[in-house]
Amino acid sequence: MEDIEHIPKEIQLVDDSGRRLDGRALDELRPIRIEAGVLKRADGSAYIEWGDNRVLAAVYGPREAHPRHLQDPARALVQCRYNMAPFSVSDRKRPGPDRRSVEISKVAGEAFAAVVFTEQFPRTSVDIFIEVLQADAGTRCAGITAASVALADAGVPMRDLVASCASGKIAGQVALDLNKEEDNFGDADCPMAVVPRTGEIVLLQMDGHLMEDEFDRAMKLSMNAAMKIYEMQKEALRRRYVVTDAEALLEERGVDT
Amino acid sequence: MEDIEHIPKEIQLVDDSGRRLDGRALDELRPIRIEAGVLKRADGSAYIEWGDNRVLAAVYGPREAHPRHLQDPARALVQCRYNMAPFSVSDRKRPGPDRRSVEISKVAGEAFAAVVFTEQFPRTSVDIFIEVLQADAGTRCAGITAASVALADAGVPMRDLVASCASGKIAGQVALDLNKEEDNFGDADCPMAVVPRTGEIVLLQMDGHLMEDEFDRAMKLSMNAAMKIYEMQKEALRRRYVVTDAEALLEERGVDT
Amino acid sequence: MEDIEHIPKEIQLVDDSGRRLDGRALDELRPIRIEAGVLKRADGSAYIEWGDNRVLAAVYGPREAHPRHLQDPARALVQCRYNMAPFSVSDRKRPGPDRRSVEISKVAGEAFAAVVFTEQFPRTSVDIFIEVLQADAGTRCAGITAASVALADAGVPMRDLVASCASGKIAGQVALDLNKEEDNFGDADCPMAVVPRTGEIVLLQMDGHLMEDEFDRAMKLSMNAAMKIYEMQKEALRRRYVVTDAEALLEERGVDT
Amino acid sequence: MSSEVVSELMREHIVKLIASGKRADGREPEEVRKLTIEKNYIKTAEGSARARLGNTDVLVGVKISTGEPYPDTPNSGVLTTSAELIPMASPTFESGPPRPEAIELARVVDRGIRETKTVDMAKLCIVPGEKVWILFIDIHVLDYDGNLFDASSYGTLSALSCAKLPAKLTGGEDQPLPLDHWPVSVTAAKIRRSIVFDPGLDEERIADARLTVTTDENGDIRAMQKGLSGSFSYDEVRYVISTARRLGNGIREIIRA
Amino acid sequence: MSSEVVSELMREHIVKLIASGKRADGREPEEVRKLTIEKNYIKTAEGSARARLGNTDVLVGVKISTGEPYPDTPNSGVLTTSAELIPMASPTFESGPPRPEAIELARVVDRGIRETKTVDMAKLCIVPGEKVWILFIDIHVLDYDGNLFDASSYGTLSALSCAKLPAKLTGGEDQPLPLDHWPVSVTAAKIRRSIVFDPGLDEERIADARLTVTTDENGDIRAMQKGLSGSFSYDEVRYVISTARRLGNGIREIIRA
Amino acid sequence: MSSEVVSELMREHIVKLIASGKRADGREPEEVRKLTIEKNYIKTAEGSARARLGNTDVLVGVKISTGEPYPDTPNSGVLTTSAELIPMASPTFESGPPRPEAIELARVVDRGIRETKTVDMAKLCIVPGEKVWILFIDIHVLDYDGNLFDASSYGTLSALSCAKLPAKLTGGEDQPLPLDHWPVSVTAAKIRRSIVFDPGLDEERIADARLTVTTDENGDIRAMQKGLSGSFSYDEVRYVISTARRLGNGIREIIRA
Repeated sequence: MEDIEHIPKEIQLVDDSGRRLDGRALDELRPIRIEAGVLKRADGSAYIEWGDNRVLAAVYGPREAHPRHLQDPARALVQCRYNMAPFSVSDRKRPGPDRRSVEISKVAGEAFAAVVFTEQFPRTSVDIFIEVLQADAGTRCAGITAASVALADAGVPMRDLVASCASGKIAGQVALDLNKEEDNFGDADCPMAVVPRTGEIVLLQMDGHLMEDEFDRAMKLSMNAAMKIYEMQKEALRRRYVVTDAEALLEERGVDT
Repeated sequence: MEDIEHIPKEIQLVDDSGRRLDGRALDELRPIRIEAGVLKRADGSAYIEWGDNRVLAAVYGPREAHPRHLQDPARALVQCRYNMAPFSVSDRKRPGPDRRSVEISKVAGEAFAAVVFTEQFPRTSVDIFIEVLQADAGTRCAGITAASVALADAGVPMRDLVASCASGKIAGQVALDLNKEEDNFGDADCPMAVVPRTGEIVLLQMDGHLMEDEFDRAMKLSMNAAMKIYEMQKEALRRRYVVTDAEALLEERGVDT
Repeated sequence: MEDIEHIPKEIQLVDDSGRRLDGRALDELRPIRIEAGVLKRADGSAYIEWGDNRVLAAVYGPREAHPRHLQDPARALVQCRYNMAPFSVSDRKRPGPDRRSVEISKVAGEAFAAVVFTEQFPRTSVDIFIEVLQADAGTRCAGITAASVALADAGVPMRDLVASCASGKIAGQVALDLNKEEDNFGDADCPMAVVPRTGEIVLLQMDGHLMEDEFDRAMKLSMNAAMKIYEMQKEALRRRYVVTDAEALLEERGVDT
Repeated sequence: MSSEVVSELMREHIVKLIASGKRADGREPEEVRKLTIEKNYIKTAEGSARARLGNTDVLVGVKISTGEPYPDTPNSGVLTTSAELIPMASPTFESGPPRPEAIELARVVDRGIRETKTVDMAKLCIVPGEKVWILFIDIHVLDYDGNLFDASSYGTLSALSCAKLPAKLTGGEDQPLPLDHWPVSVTAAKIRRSIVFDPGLDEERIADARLTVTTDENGDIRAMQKGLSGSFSYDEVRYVISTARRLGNGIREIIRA
Repeated sequence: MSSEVVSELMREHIVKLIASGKRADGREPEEVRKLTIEKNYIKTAEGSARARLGNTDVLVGVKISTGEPYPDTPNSGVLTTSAELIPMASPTFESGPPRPEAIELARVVDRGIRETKTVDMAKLCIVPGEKVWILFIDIHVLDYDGNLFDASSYGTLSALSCAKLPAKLTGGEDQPLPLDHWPVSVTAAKIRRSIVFDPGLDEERIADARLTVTTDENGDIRAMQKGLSGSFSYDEVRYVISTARRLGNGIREIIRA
Repeated sequence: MSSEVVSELMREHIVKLIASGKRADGREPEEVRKLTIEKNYIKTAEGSARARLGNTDVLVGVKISTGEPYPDTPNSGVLTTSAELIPMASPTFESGPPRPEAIELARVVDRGIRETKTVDMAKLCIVPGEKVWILFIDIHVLDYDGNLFDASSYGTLSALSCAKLPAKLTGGEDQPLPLDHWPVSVTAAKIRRSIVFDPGLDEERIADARLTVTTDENGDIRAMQKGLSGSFSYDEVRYVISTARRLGNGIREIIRA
């Protein structure tokens, strides 16, 4: 409350040379780093740093769904819980799900249900947990991107990974991957998630104000970015397996890893 | 809060000629209109306008009671949920049951359990929903009256309908069917519900201050009114069946209804 | 809030002759009175007055544990619910468990699980209820002491009773059984519960500041006190059985008890 | 209550007895159980009473503080009544948020106090619109052997009758709470065609209908509540009212003593 | 929804029909059901509308009061949107706190109003930082026959369009709510490879994916939400957008009428 | 925890090993796992640390704001500690309100900070009775491999040791939090007749009793908590205390580093 007066009335989000406040071009992603297999207890896990976002994802399952009356005799349930740590935002968030988290959990879970071979595991649930440790806009995309790697790390059979990214509009221009300041003072935000191999859109949300051609440009930016993110996801999984293989090799030879 | 000062200290609820603020005589009901079969999804439904009260009632069942441990192997459960829409009162009501609604739901459910042939449907529940859309005192009586029609519309076997009405005391005089202003500034209110054919009282509540002869007069007013309401209930059901029959007839002949 | 200013900055909790504000010596318990079998519905019960604490304890079971999925096929669950009545403290406490009550319930339940022969009653639960009616510090020790008598009164097979007492530090000196004022202005509090016959410690908590020799002295005070309390517990049970026998005798002879 | 099985034989036995004008515990149909009142039972409450009606045992505490009035009643004190059916009191009571039974109990007791103007709420105003006395009535049921409505009502009136407005919050001397009326409730249970008063637990369990009538020292009716899924004829209601008035006089003497 | 079984035959029938460009109720794929709007349906609300889309029946009330603004938007009014899927409306709706479906519904409708700047929130400021208009939008679903998103959105816009800022809270005359835009949502369902608009209940139940697109009077995109566990291709998204814009124009006329 | 089955063989294996002075992971009985602390892990928190104790992984954030003091401590800052056992961290953790395990964890960590006067709460007063510093400590358990008490305690102390009072709320420079003590907890598990320190998950699951002892830099005892349904002899308690003091010194160095 005390620093309200410091909020500038107008922020020049894009300078005359087309650079954004953090120096990025309009079609430039923030730096992304993904690591697979970071937790011991979970069946699969991944950690992502995406700009100033820090997000952990973990997967348990397929495991027996309970309570029992939720079990689907024809397929696995894919359940997602998106959660923000109380200290992940500037004003402490009360623990437990708020309405925003409930909605994101729902649409993210539906996105993953589109790629998991659920028919192979009737009566089970695949439980996906996304924990936002530090937030800077774009946490749902970061979380979905990480959770997708965690699903692969858990060995859950899927048609493909899911890659997620947002584009929006700032200072009247379409831009990729808004950070917090841009999200607060921008005109529109449009997160999406895609199955990279087929281009199928499994998550799509938008609010703000976009003309049709702006929407087209935003989607193109997001699609291109998703392909880059897909490569990072696969790279993270490759590193994970290489490490694991090397460890297995050393262990076999009695070397303490 | 702002209009507290406008609350008159003294309201003359009954004028010298025995007329009330809305022009009614002491033994006069507000205008009542009942319509049966107003919802598509519910097994039975009814809508009632009773003065400025607008109340919907719906019935589902007999259907399997769940959770299972609530099932009664000897009879059907009769469960009632009385609820006020947030916009039905002058100060917005928070969604969800408050203590008043819980109590009304309980006594209304007990009133209906007195007439439904519950032994015919063991392990099931008959679920009655009363939604107050616009409130002006007397909503429980209006709701019970409508729900009774909805039960009949659903084809739930009953000994009889239940008709409900309140009487009270205003300006020292016993009066039928208090409206909101009379309820706020009156001396007593006594809602009841009755099985018209037998005169059995299945709901009775009272608060305020009544001498024994005043109570007798109030009950007499309510009993008489209940008989009139009973006729309106039956009339609404008759209209419903006539309409349904006519529609069935037209449909049979291929006419789009 | 209004009487904050009346809180003395410094209270002399122990006078020069080693007497405390209520006249007790440092190693002196408050007066304790225990009565067994005080409730009709519960399988076992006890009432304790311990200084200005007034606590009721009741036991139900072993009875079928529910919900079923909580049942342990190898042993009985021992569940304890410690609760403070809203009027038991100076500022009214909202009904329902707060975090403090949840923790005390947990550690008290674990203490009783150490003495009950749980293997004899698989799939059941032994439910212990402690209700603090009037609180003056030391309610958990009073409650555990009473609940132990209630368990015996219920005929639950146990290795021994559990006796409980606290010691702490006030005005730099180790003291037995702190009352509310001493607890508020003291330096440390250390409640414990013990199996008198074996000296096993089944509950131990501490907060504040104690040097190791102070802790030793505090434990010695508590251990000695627990032995006295144990005698009072057994005495209460003896009185209970005597009364019961006498009543049974009189009843047999047709005398109205 | 339904979860607890009373054997069919027991049920038949009680019904047969009652039909012949007798009761299982030897009472006459219009005979209430022994009432014992202990006022000022709890030091930490501004008013309190333990009421034992036969083996039904209820502890009522009144906590009094100061605070802001409700905006729509700026010249009135605030009164809140809660009832907890703690699991100590009966194997059928469970922990958790209050169920409809507890809510109905609290509301019926509350109306018996509030609508009867037992406490003159206008006298509980300290500074209009700013500071008023706030009363919390907490009904703590310790042992449940039937007829909680009456036991709770007696405990509440007794606790109010000895409550003090604490001087420490406003200066001056402690003042007794201004009581203007002595409303006393009497509850009847209808079992098949018979009516008994102050039903015990076994009677309550098999009762078809229940009627609680609260009358004041002038014999006027102040509150009524019908419950359970049976019905009363109008003549039965009148019989219950006149009997309640007569029995109420005796009970009022015990409470005022 | 999954708990309610649509027979496999029914499913196949609908799929086959839709694949051949037909629908079970005779509509064309791009044909929406009949929309009926009744504005000012509820007297106790400052704005209200009952929207019937086919047999889907939604009542929306807008309650308006004054209060403090949020600290981070001291010059803006406050808008809160809630949706209740009351059990009256469908056998699959249950009482209790809002489920993810209800939360998603409320949030999508809310974004369709808030992010489109439909209501000029700056004009709802009375005294900056101190007193602003507070709007509660409550969506009360009465009868559920598919496509709640659109029915609720139409009801909400209609209720806002007739809402009045009540003069009694600020003096002067009642003022209409300042509406700057007329955003209209249109929802498409994808069933296997076909897309239909304004899905009915049976269609919704078997749909693979859902896409809601909100466009304004200029044809600009204002909000989107994809749901369910299927996917859309980019071309399908573009097709839905342009169809939503076209259909939206017709619906907007009905709402503005 | 009980829901997760450790095979009987595993149990016997561990018990046998421990009885012979060995542990499944090769540690000595008095050997703690490797502790790694990363301070300032989270930008959005005023203080934070990730503590890894073997594979147990805990992230603690400290959020600091200003607000009103509690009325009974007008000259003190406010400290609140919460712990979330998020389902990411273990298959046995579930979403929902905190269970007794999480509440006990938060309260034991809280006492270890509060009662030891680790943070000088008097220095957190800005304007007596009006404005003080408010600290929220949130313990976020990421990976659960046993001994959460110690890992959480180390994470909390580390997060506090690097926390800054943010100047933006009061002007001036960011100030480090005034820490007066460095209390370190050490937890022992008793398995049959043996005692091991820093129990891993498999040890914790089969442990009979648990004892956590917090000592400060002077070797004084600051907090204790016994848990689980077994018991300790007095000699065992003394042994745990002295070992905790010795092990605590090494851990304190890592945290202060």
